[in-house]
Amino acid sequence: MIPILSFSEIIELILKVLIFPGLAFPLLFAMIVIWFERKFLARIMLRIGPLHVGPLNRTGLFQPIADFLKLIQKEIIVPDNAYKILYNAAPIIASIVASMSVAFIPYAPKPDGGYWMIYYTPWSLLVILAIFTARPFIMVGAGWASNSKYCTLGAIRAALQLLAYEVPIALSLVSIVIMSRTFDLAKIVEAQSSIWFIILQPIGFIVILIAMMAELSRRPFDIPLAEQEVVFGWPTEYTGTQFALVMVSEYFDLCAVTSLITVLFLGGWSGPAIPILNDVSPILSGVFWFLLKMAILTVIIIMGRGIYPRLRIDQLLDAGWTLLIPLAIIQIIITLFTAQWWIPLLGGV
Amino acid sequence: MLEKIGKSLMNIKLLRKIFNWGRAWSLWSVHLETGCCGPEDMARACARFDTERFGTLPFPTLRECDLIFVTGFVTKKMAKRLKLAYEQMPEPKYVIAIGHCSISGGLWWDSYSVVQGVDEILPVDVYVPGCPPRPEAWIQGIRMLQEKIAKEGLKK
Amino acid sequence: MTSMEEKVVESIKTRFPEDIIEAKVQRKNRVSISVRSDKIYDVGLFLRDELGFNHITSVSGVDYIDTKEFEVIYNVWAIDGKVLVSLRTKIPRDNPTLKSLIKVWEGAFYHERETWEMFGIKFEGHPNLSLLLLPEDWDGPPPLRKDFLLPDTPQEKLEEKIKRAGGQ
Amino acid sequence: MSIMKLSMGPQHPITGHFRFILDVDGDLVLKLEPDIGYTHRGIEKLAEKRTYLQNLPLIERVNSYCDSVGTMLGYLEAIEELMGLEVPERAKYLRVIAAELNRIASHLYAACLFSVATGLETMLMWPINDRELILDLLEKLTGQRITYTYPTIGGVRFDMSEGFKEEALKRLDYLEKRTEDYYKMLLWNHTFQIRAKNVGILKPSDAIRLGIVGPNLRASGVKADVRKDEPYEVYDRFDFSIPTGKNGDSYDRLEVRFKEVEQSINILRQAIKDIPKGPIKKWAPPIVPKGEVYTRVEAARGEFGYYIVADGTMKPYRLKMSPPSFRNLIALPYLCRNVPLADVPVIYISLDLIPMDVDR
Repeated sequence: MIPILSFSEIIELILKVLIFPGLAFPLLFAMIVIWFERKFLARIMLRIGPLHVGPLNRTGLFQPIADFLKLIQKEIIVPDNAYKILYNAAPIIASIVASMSVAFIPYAPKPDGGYWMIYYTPWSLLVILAIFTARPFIMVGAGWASNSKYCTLGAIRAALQLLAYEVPIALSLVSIVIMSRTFDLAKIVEAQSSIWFIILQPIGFIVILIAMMAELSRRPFDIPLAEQEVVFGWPTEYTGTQFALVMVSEYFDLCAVTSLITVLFLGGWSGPAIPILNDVSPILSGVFWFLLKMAILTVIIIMGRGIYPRLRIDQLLDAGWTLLIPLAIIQIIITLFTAQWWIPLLGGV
Repeated sequence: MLEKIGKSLMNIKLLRKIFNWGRAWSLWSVHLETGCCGPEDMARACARFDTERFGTLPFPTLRECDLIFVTGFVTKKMAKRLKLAYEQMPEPKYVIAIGHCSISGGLWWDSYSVVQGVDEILPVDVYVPGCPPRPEAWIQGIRMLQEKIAKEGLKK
Repeated sequence: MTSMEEKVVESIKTRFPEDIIEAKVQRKNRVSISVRSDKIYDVGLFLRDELGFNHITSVSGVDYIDTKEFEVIYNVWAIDGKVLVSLRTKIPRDNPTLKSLIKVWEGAFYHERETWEMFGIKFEGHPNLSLLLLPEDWDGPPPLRKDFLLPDTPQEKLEEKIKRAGGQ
Repeated sequence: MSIMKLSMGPQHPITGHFRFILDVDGDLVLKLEPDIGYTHRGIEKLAEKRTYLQNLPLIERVNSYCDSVGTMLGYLEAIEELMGLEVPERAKYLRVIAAELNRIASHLYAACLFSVATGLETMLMWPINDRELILDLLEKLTGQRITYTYPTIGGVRFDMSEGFKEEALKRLDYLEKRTEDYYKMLLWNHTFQIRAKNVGILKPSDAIRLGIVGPNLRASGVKADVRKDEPYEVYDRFDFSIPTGKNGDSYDRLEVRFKEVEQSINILRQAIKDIPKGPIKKWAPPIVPKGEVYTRVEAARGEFGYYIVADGTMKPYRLKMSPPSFRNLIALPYLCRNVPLADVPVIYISLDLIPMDVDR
């Protein structure tokens, strides 16, 4: 049965789906992050980065737009030996899947109860975990379907990498769930209204940050995309628009991951109310804090590319199984013993 | 069908200009070094000269590249690979010939294994002379190519 | 006290009195030994094992077209003795074969392959004599032979080039 | 078990002008077969057609890449030995200054390539930025950025300009300080260490057996440097040491290069201090007397050998080059057996092979 929505609810839904956190937000996020990444890394590397592109003089702010315009003009080449259906579908699926996880993340509480999110479900944490797990399969599928040696190698590496980060992520989520006693992301945020989980579970935060960087294939864990070894990994053969979709999907993923870590460890929207924003709508204030935390996490994740060399796949697997998993288990044990003191202090639930 | 729509859209002058702008300012270059100008290729992409300012970024895979720098002489053995790499790049694509050797054979005019000028195998858009040309000259070559692209498909 | 160079010349002369055509000290740190081509392997082994010439420096050929001979020169450096020996041998130009010395100096692998490619000198016992530097469809004579001539004028005149490109 | 033939290059982000044919099993490289010759121009043949003086720019382009002076010195040494020509003192010092500056530039280039191979792009940019400073100095001295044709038969072409000494000393001071940053950023970076240490170990006995030269040989612990063994130019007047490595792995090969940069700075300071006044060039006849000569010099990548047969005309009868990269090439297939695919770029770059140099 479809519930009948009032006019204001329809407006709200359109806003959510198309503007924030729906379609426009991840795209804008991707664009800004691409620009910021190039500029920021260039500054680390004693370069200037994009400079002359775009009307805003000497910022190069329009560089991603120029890249995007160029990519959609390019000829689309499908390799002769490729398994065409999967090859053509993979970028689309990747971007859809990547943007899907944003729908389950609460960005701010509404003043009249409920949360500013596209789809509310009490199992949102599990859903997002499931979505994240789908991504390596697309990578493997696309790499296999390209039927190119470098793509296949990249796909194999992506599959291997999955083994390194998936378990630590799941384990460190366990301690969050123990503490907050719910799978509902909104409830998890509310539990942190007095103390953020990053203070209670610093080890868990580090584990999940590292594991998520591996999931995103950011340096030092960009092993499936290692350009010096496997050219560009699984998307090597993609051209033009398809490649644009692949790239954008990566940044969608970055958006989802930073949102998730913000929700889990950094207290989501919690923060002192900003008077000017609060006057317009209390939602904006929450969103502001949320975005600020996301930005900080994004900078941390991007910085990896400037200061670390890439690890080898066996080193990553070693680190995953001998370092991250024990650390996550230690965090679980600590949480189990200390939860009785902390839980009464937590808000919500 | 889609192609037709695309072509008719491209006839609109404003759209054409916008798309040309996008192409001109995002020339990703292939990592294929053919001759001695290789280190200057690195110098122009790296810290001091940094062609990323103009949107020219060295890119690992040639499937997304638009620009191929023929860095110096092309041997007969390399010529086949160069042509193959050029053919693998998706349209639209551009070639800049760097250095005397790639323009006319240069110092190797009587060599048994050097192609006398890269224009025998690839259509060259911009020639940058020098042995090797300074990174500033590379940048000028890129700028000239950008001007050329900006005029593409537009009546004078 | 005899210097290292003289010691090398002396010992090689006493060890192979028959096969050494000439052995002399060229200057400080340089010794030149020319041997008969069928004994080069033994001399090489002796140089390596007894005199400590362990570091292969280069293998090169010279085409003496007037006397119809190739000269093959192994330049070997002794890291401890600090002497470079040029072990040279002459082989007929119409049947250029020589026993490969890669069993003596393993580093000569690519050098010998290059010499084969550039002069057509066959090294017996070399595992992989295939084209190294030349294009894979090379069908001319080995390029460093003196009878392989390079063009004296540019290979294509500029006017022809412009004409072919359709210009004026 | 299935073995995949993987062709790496020449269009590949790391291989430069080479092509490697790899036998890959999963992520493990069983065998590597280098396919070279993509930059073969036949310099040895062309040199027979040109006069000794015309050969200078030709020879330089064997490794105009980054070490042009070091490449040319061997050729000039050979000709001058045949002629019995004594080069003026000042020219010798200027040659040493140019060669050492070039060595620094070349080693910085090697360091930045190394960091690219491990994926650390920041350390690609930093050394190359400082390399520009050295290139500026060389430009001030010689008038070009990377192809100088600076030394010529009988001396050098230009004298150092005014203010060069002060500028050079200032930049060397800066570079010395800057090296500390490199150590922090690259050599002491834990992630870098686990990538580079114990990768591609070359034992001293193997290194000598295979004929490895230059920093690669010294990284294996063999103290061999032409500058000490048979000093050419004025290297016997300087006080410097030969850095050697312990394990002979990729990390040591890089570390030795960094230490050599320090030694080069050391030599440069002494050379700039001691340089005598006088002429910079001596007239040399165009005809070289009949004879044969083999000379060795220490170029940045290792020992560069020239074998010249002169027949008493203006052109060499035979000119054989034995460039360091060609001699180091054999280490690549030797080290790349049963290594992970990710180690292949590290080993390849750590050997600092320059395709121009290999192919000629």
